[in-house]
Amino acid sequence: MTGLETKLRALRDGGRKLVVPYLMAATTPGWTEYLLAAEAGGADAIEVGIPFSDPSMDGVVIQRAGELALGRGANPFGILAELRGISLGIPMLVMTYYNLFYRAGLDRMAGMLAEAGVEGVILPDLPLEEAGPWIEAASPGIATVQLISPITEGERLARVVAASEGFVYGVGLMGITGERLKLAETATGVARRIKAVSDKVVCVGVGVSSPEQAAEVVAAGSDGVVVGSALVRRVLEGARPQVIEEFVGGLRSAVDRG
Amino acid sequence: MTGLETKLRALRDGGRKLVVPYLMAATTPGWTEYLLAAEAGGADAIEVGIPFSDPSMDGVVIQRAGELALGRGANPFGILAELRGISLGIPMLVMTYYNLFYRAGLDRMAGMLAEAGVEGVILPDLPLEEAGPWIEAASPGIATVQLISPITEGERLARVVAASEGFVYGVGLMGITGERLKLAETATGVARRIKAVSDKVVCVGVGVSSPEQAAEVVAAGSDGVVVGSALVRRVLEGARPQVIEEFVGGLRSAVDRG
Amino acid sequence: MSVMGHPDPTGRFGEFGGRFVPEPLMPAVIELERTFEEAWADPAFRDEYHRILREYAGRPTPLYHARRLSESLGVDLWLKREDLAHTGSHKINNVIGQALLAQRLGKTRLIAETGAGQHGVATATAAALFGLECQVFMGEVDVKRQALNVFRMQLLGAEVVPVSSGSRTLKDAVNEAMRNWVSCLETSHYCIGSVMGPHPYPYIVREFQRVVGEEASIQFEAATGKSPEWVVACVGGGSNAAGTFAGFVDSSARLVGVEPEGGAAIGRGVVGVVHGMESMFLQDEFGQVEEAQSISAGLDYPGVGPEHAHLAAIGRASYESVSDAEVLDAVRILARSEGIIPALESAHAVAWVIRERERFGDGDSVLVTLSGRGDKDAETIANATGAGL
Amino acid sequence: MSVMGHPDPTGRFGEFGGRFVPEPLMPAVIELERTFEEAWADPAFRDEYHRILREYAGRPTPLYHARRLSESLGVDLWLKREDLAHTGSHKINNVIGQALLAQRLGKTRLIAETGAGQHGVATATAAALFGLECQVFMGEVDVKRQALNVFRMQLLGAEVVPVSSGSRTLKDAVNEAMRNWVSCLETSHYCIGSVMGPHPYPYIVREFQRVVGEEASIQFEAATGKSPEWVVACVGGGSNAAGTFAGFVDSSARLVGVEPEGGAAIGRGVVGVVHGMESMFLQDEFGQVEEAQSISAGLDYPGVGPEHAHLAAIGRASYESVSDAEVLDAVRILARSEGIIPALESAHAVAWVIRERERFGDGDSVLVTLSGRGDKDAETIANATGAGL
Ligand SMILES: Cc1ncc(COP(=O)(O)O)c(C=O)c1O
Ligand SMILES: Cc1ncc(COP(=O)(O)O)c(C=O)c1O
Repeated sequence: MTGLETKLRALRDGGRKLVVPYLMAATTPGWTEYLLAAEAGGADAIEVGIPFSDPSMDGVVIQRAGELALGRGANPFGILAELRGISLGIPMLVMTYYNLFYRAGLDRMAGMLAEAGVEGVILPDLPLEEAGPWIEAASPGIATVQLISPITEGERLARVVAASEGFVYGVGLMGITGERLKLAETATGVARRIKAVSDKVVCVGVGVSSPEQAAEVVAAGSDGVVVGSALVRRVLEGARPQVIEEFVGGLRSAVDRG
Repeated sequence: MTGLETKLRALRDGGRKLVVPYLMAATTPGWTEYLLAAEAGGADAIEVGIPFSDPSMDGVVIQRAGELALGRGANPFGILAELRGISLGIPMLVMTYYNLFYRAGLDRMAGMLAEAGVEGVILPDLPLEEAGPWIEAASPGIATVQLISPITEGERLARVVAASEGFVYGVGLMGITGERLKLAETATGVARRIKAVSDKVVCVGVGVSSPEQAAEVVAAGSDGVVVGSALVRRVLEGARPQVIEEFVGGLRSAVDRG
Repeated sequence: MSVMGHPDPTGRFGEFGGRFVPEPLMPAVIELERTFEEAWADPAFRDEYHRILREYAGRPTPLYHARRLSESLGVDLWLKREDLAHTGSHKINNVIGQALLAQRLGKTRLIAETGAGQHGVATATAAALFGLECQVFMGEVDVKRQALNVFRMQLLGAEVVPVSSGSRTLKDAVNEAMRNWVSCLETSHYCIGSVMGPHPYPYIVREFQRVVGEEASIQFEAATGKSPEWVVACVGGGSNAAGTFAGFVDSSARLVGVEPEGGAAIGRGVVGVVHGMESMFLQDEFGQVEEAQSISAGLDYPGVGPEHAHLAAIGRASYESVSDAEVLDAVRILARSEGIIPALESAHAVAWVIRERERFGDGDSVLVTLSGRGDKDAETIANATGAGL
Repeated sequence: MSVMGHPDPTGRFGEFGGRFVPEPLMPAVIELERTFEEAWADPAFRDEYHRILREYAGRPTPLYHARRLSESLGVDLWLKREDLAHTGSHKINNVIGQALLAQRLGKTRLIAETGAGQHGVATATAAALFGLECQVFMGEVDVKRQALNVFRMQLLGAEVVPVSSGSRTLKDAVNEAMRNWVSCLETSHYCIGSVMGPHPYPYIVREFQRVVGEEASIQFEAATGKSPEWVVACVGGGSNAAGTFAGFVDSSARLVGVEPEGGAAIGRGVVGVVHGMESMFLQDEFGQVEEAQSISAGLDYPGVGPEHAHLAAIGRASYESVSDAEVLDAVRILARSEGIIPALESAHAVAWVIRERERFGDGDSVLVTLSGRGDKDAETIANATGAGL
């Protein structure tokens, strides 16, 4: 069991619903303030996006944030160096695409992530079948979170869930990141299906954008939610860290109310 | 022997070199004045062009004159009516394309030409092989002039020359109507070759544009010259009849000097 | 003389045809006639012609059973796919033949008229293939509406000469080509693009296009075991129709040529003599040739090949017409139901089948020659449908 | 595993390939793999596929001996004429196969990415032919430079979606197509246009393009009694090259893939994982994918199919590159000497042969796959050569 899993299980087992905000790195000079703000708002862990040139699973908001960051000259090493410089009381995960790790070298990247205090990674384009070399380089220091989609089923569902480290990421809908006016039906089903095969911590993300939607997801049995585009959009609109803190706070109280 | 041939032979046999100007009909309201002017300048016969939509053997000058005439609403019947109204002391020929005759009906056209006092026709797109029906309709009142080109040879040369009525039209060059700076070599050869097989009257046209060129052609053995574009260009440039008379006069003296 | 056999010694199909050329051109057309007769009787020449069509031009072109369109129309429809021939239309068949003749005649230069530009492109292509010079005459109006083809001709090394006389379309390009030809007979072959002009052209071009109908007839028989009841092709000058009909004239098929409403030389024309041939032409009461009006540059011609006038006169083929609007509809329908964008010219034949679909008997098969592809027409179609490009 | 045989169970050709797709797509690619394996082993499927290629798409395409160009280059040059295939390139072979798969999968909609628009046109065509809906993703830059193809797709009933993210060319169109696909897996098949993407696509597309090489090999042998010493094809994603090479990989022919200088994924790229595959990509030191720069939209891609990375790694094929200027020269040279206007993509292969002509041994034959025709590129060529259009 990775350190990340231990921490999140403890929270979950203590009855707490998990709020996991996603923020794109390097969108503004003081972007790390957003991480601190998210923590202050009541986040239980935080996902930091490292921008990639070809974010094929992201919607326009996160695409645009990534382009902004890249346009500002961001690179993975610089971002990790900045993460090393801040001190958060909650676990940090990195979310990005596999090529950045591949290019850096897997062992080297694992080392750099660990040094930066990152405890887990989410690589949407690295399915379990291809994850072997990376997991070998990352374990056990860094948890590799697996995704379960609304149509992952049967033997495969059990296998991927079993392999997931840190927590299990339930993808809320068949689609890419981005806010939706209404929660997809699939977002409530996916957690239930994961729960049926495992007692791992489950967080549902993609298409979870508002406190109401977050509450709905946990009410349906998920241990927590991942919220990204709703936050990133605010950052793109020039929101101060305070706004992020308040929005995360809103998620916090919504899931706490249950 | 047609009437036209009798007249031209008489002139030729009297030692006169023939000057045959070509003028496009209906280019201006008073266009028949140009015919009278040509006569006054010393023409021995005159060719009147009836405009056709697709003058495939004509250069730009005569094309443009034809378009001008058609644009003014000219039609073959109207033109022939106007010709009937003028009195020239020299023979008139009509030069045009066969479709206008075909469309009018051959007998009807022959009758209208005769009524208008036209004694001969030149139809460049009606070769001897196809001329039978027309000649039948036109003979003997109207002479059908045949063309001989620089490359008409042997048996064909003899046959076409023999069939030509009125006179034999020697085409001065391999090409379409239009002024040339220099007389083509072929213009001097063609008359000689026709003379070698017949004693018919020979006039050379196409590419004969100036008094000097006219003189060269008759010096080489032709009985006369046909000059078109050089005159029509002057008409298009707005020349008064006087100018046409003078230009024809110039041709007259040039061929007379020999 | 059998129907669609050899023309008579004066170059006539029944009453139509002949050789109305100025005396300076006479030796050239006589020489061409003799050379063609010899060549066409020479197995080596035919072999070479068919070899090039096969290895270079992509023959045989498929005969395609248009199942989805058949179903939606309730007509058993087959398409002879000249759109797949090299350069994009049947025009290549004729120019390969004529370029071989030019070579045999010792000529070093091809001249051609073009409307849609397909014949110009084909001629420029054959010129490049045989290492000949090439000059293409094209009405100014057509130069504008077929810009893609103008560029293709230039890229192929041909000179495109815009013609600004008359209606500035195909008929004037013919005039200009003839004017040019007479001045360079020694070096140049005039490569006429359809079954028109003075004898022997209508005959030569039909023979070089005969491959379309002969292939189609064999292919249809192989696929169905029978002959089609209807054979349909668009008619500009009429070469794709003549080539197609030649393969079926001895069968019981009903032959239908489709003209554009604004250029229906058989439908609305009268007999005359223009461009060297006695045939049907749109003309006024005085014999002045009228301008055709068609959305397709390749059918924008006021005359028709003499053999078609003859087939119409003896009732062996019928000639019908369709409107520009029907043609545009046909383009869209064929594109959407079969994934084939036809040339506007070819779409005339399809449009007629669509309009007349009630007319075909149960079990009748309709074979349509799709003379070319529509890439060249994208801009015209876009403008006509308000799509812009 | 024989060279160019079946990929290994992880979808790898040697070290390259694999299946790097997000979990939501995993069931779809697994289902596609299974369906393809079944279909490809099913004679009825293969018959249907080959029947459509024959009756509809114009196969076999000719193998043409380019005599005049051979003579002027001093190289015995043969061209496999994919430019004569329906829609104007080899892309039709693949989409016909994939549309049949989509049908077998019960899908009612095709989505596709496109660069030059040839794959988009081919997909729109297959969609029309099979009565499927169709949406094509195309970079904004390409929408502009391939306007003719955009119009063709629309006329065929497809929706063209301009992609404004990233470099606004092919790679971004791929991203957008994948984004779309994940949201409509149930109804839609993603019809990838080259030997790229996650397993089984590189394998499927190569198999559907194998017909190019197999035909060419039989045709060359029939014409000459031997095998060519050199086999050359342009490489974007690499489908025409893969299909061609598949027909010759077991012969002694030297296989050459030609990339654009500004998009030489094998020549200047490094190994990475993008678009679902482990292969070679142009990328910076951090792993950000770089924009390719090529005059030809169809080769303007910073990656390459994994099997090519493998063929390069084991030395069975070599990959070379040519400049835009060399490509434009090659277009002109081929047009003027053979009457064939190649696609800018295809002209890369010709350009390499022209540049390297001294390198071929006496008596060597060079077979080049001419993957497509150049009509779509008229405007680009005109602008590049200052001719205007
Ligand atoms: C595709 C196509 N079809 C038909 C025609 C008309 O010619 P014809 O009637 O001689 O076949 C043309 C002429 O340009 C053409 O390009
Ligand atoms: C004519 C042509 N050739 C080649 C290519 C490149 O694709 P591939 O390398 O997959 O053959 C394209 C792509 O659009 C194309 O249109």
